[in-house]
Amino acid sequence: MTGQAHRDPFFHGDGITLRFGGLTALSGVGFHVRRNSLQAIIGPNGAGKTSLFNVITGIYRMDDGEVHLEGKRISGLPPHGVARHGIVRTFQNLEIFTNMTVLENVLTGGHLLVKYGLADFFFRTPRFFREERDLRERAVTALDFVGLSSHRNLPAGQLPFGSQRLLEIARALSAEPRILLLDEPAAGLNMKETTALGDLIRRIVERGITVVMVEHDMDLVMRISERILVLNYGEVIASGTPAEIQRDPAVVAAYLGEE
Amino acid sequence: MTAASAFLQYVISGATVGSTYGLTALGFTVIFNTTEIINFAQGEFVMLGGMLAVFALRWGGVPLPAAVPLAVLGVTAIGVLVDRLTIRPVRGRSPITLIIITIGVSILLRGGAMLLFGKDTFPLPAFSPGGPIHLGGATLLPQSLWVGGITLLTLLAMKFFFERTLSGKAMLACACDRKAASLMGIHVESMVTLSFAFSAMVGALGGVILAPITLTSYDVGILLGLKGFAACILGGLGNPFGAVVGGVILGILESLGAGLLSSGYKDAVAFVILLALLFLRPAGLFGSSGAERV
Amino acid sequence: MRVRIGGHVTGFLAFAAAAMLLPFALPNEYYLTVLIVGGFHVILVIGLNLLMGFAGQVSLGHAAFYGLSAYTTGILTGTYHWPVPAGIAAGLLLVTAVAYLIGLPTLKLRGHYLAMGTLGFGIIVYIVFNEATAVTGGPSGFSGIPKLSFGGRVVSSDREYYYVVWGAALLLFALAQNLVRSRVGRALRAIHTSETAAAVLGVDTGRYKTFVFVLSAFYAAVAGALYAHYVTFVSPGSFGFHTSVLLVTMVVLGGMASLWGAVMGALFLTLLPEALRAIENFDILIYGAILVLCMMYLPGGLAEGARKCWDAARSLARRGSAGPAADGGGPGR
Amino acid sequence: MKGIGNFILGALFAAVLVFPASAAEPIRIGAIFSVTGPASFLGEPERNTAKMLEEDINKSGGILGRPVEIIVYDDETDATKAVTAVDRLIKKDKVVAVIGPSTSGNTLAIMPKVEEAKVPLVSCAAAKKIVQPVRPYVFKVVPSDILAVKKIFQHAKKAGISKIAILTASDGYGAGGREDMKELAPQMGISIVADEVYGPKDTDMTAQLTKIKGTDAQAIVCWGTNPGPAVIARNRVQLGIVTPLYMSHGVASPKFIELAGAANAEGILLPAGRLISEPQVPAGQPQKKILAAYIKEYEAKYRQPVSTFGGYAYDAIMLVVQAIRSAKSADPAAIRDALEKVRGYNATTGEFNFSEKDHNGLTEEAFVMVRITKGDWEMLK
Repeated sequence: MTGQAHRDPFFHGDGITLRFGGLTALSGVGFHVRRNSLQAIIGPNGAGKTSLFNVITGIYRMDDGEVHLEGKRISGLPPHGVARHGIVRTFQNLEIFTNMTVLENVLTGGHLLVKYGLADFFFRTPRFFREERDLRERAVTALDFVGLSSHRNLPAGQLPFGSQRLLEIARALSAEPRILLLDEPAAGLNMKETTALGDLIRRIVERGITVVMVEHDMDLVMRISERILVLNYGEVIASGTPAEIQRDPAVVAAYLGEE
Repeated sequence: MTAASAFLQYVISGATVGSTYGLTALGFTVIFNTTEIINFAQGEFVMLGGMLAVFALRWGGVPLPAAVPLAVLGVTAIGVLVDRLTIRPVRGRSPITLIIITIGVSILLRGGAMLLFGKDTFPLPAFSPGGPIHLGGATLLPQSLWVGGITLLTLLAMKFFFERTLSGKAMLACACDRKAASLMGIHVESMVTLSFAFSAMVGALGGVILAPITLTSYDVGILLGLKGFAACILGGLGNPFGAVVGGVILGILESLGAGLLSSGYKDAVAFVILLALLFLRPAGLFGSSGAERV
Repeated sequence: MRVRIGGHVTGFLAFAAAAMLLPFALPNEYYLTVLIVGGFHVILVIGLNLLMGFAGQVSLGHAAFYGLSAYTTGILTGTYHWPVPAGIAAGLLLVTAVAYLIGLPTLKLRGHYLAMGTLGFGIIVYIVFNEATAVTGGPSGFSGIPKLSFGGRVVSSDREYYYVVWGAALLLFALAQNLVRSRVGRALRAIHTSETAAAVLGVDTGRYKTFVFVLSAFYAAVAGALYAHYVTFVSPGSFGFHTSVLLVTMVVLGGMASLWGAVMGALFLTLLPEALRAIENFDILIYGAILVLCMMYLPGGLAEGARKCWDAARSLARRGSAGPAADGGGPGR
Repeated sequence: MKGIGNFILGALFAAVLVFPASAAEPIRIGAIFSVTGPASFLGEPERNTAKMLEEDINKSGGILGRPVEIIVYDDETDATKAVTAVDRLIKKDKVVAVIGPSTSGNTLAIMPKVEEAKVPLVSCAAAKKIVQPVRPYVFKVVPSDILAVKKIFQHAKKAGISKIAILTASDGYGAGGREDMKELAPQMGISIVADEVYGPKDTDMTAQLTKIKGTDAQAIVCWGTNPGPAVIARNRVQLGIVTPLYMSHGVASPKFIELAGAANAEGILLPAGRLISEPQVPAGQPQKKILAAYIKEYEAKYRQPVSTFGGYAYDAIMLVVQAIRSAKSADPAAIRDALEKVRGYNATTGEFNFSEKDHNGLTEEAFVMVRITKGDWEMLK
């Protein structure tokens, strides 16, 4: 780990271990992410990439290790607790709310930003209208940001696959997260969509959101990520800039097998 | 009547009634394994088993050894009809909608039986004559041996079918992923019809072997359906072995509850224990609680 | 800040007006009784629809909450002569508490296991009604419950009771509509499709599921209290497994995740048996057949059927007044 | 092919109902029976009897020159449905009197409605609470269970029995019997050593009987209606229990013997109305003529043996018809007053003597003890 990461440990995890019965999905994984950066996580299938996301967001309970955000410990919290600290994720195989419209999906994303209570929504107080209107504006902006605002009243289930991916990102953005975890956002997209996705992710980072992306599409990873973490069989085998990673023998071996 | 023989008596009679809960639960499992539907008309298949046998005797004058298989075949045909007329046309609908359809079907079957066979209760002669058998202070009807034997045979047949035959595996595949199964060349719709036929057959078998002990009428299906569903859950949904064992355990729990605690609260006792087990093992005794794959 | 009157508000006001004027259009008071019972079912089914249709948590034991409230207020006002409002309040409180306690462990279960958990709870409560003879009057029920009264003023006539019941139903419908069109409503629907995704967005799914479970039990309790002081008699048979299944059928037949569907489903399955009453013997067959056919050919329930008719009518009307060229716009056009 | 008979019959009635062909304004009598649901075996014979009597009365010129229409509704053994049914009868069909319901629970549910509307109700249910305290507009034709209990206890005392076990169904009928037995036993020097309950639809009672076998009970009294008691009779023989077994008048029908099997029913004692033991009723007995006529016509028309419950409907309807004739008016209040003045009226259940204080009008004479021997009823003196 290069020294530079230690000076600003915005978001970091140490010694993360996760076991499913006999199988060890993650052992002793550590990571450091600088504020407002774009970190990618790569590794062959089954390396534990998604498990790491599941552990960070509290869907799985880690057997050992800790995760800190700006000094505050967030490991051990349930998913909705982790979300309160501004960490939101998308899913590898799309978990959009098909029983709602595109706009309603994104409104749900902003769930934590609205504070009105029982009395407000039951008796329609001015606070309810005000907060709902603000949320609605934020949702429309998030949809504009990903270019879906024209489909806002369509049932989410009717969107084509590529747009559903963008919807999930828009939904995450409307929560105004500090850290956005993207789980294989480019999976199933064609060349044109992947390039557009790369620009979108850059624009997200420029908005001040730290992005951590699990991804297989090497062109995309190498093109837009500032640092890369490589996992294999649940262990970290390399970490560094795209250039360093491309030359790292351990990574080449893991991916291409021994010469 | 020592306490021990009383206890043995509770267990024996509990196991006998429990076996029918098990057979009904097996019927639930077969359909659940193929379609993820809980078939609320399962209790009616059990009722029709007993009633068709009774009326094959009365109207058709058919002797018992012929009436029983005839009844089971008849109900199997009804099972296929139910699938063809109500479930197949609405393939792929959400499980809750299909469950309500099976509720409608159970009302139809019950109403039809009431109109055709009337509202009275009917006895069915025992399969083999002879008085009760004495076993360590407790007594057992010969018919209970038939109940235990047939239940065991059916369970083994079901386990063999699901684990060792191709169509058995095909049926399981349909439940896991309908699209993938059809891509593998499995004709999903006929598998579902087969599952309804099997569950109707198993249910009718349960109805026919129990009728000589407990009499039958057009509305015995409701309580049996309820207990069969509970047995299914107790054993772990989708697990044939769990279904039958769950049924027998439920029957014994009820019998012990009545004998040792209070006969009025016997069903309550059985359900309290069932719920406690459910809270401890949310996927039933033998069910596998798969972690949610995200 | 111009508050845009949503289509849903005008729809609600129209329905409310119709409900208030209906008694004057009825040929005789028998229909009032049927509509009062329909009102109980509407309140029950709105609550259950929030739980099942919106949040996706099936409950096969909701008649127990309906019964617990009816018995509590019945016994407190009948045996212990509490004033009626106090009896009702006690019933509502008890049901809310019981629902909370039952909800915590039960809602950890999913799908068919949750159905079994609620089913088991419903049966246990039914057995207690049957067996605790000293308190509940046992299987032949409990009579002598006083009529509904507020501060000395007794609601005696069916017509007055109709307005009390449908007043409550309309108020609870409006509250449900406000709930559904808020962040809580969206959170519940999110839980229905993917609990994990909802949790990741900050929805405390456990707390929300318990909230909607307790709320739907509260709705059932209101219906139970109104039932007890109308029939002035309660018996276990009215609150057993059969009733819980009927309520679930009303929700699904009416249309999941649709409050209008809840109203339609409840009224349809209350009026249908009454209409079939004249046909002896076959009414049960026709009832079963209608249920199966509706579920087969109206996947979204009566609500979807109504919406389709509404859209068709509107497009027909629009085409009719669209312009001189249109030749009356037959539906086939 | 009797099931099919019902089928066609139902269609016929549906048609008849739709086209009532009568000139003068018919006298409408309402009836609520549990034709479906758990108590359906009560409601079916009651409805059949009502339809039969409607035809007979109209064939013999109706009442006061006007035809009679008996409108029967099925409450499906559900209290809420009974309430909507009674409102439909009173407010929509404008009936002059209401017969039924079949169960005690549903009767209690609709009593407030009939009192409010001042329309006389003649219930076919047994519970004492229906006529205690006496309500002006509520009558009952079924002899109170306590009279049957008294008959059983008298017989048991004569046989030197002082310790009994009771096994009752957890439904309206069973709970009523249990209450009366627990009330009357101490008064007659009998102690209840076991108090067990079973579910009306339960299919196995060996646990309860095994528990009773462990007590020093000298007799078992089972209070319930089919199929429970038949299963109990079978379980008793299976467990080799020889303690004498008393049943309630609820099972007083040939159906019970058929279900239990003659061997298992051997020696069972029960109080029965005269309807069931009619063949052994001496010729001179006042009810003999009515019983014979009712049985002959019912069994010819429906090809089913008569049941005690059908007899209750017969008595209730004939009492109302009798009251209309003696009051010479179909006004509900007049019918009520006439009903209260009924004295010495012989019907299938017994001799009715109503009064302001007694709206049941029967004594334990309505019952006679019978023993089941070789599959048939034997009347005990």
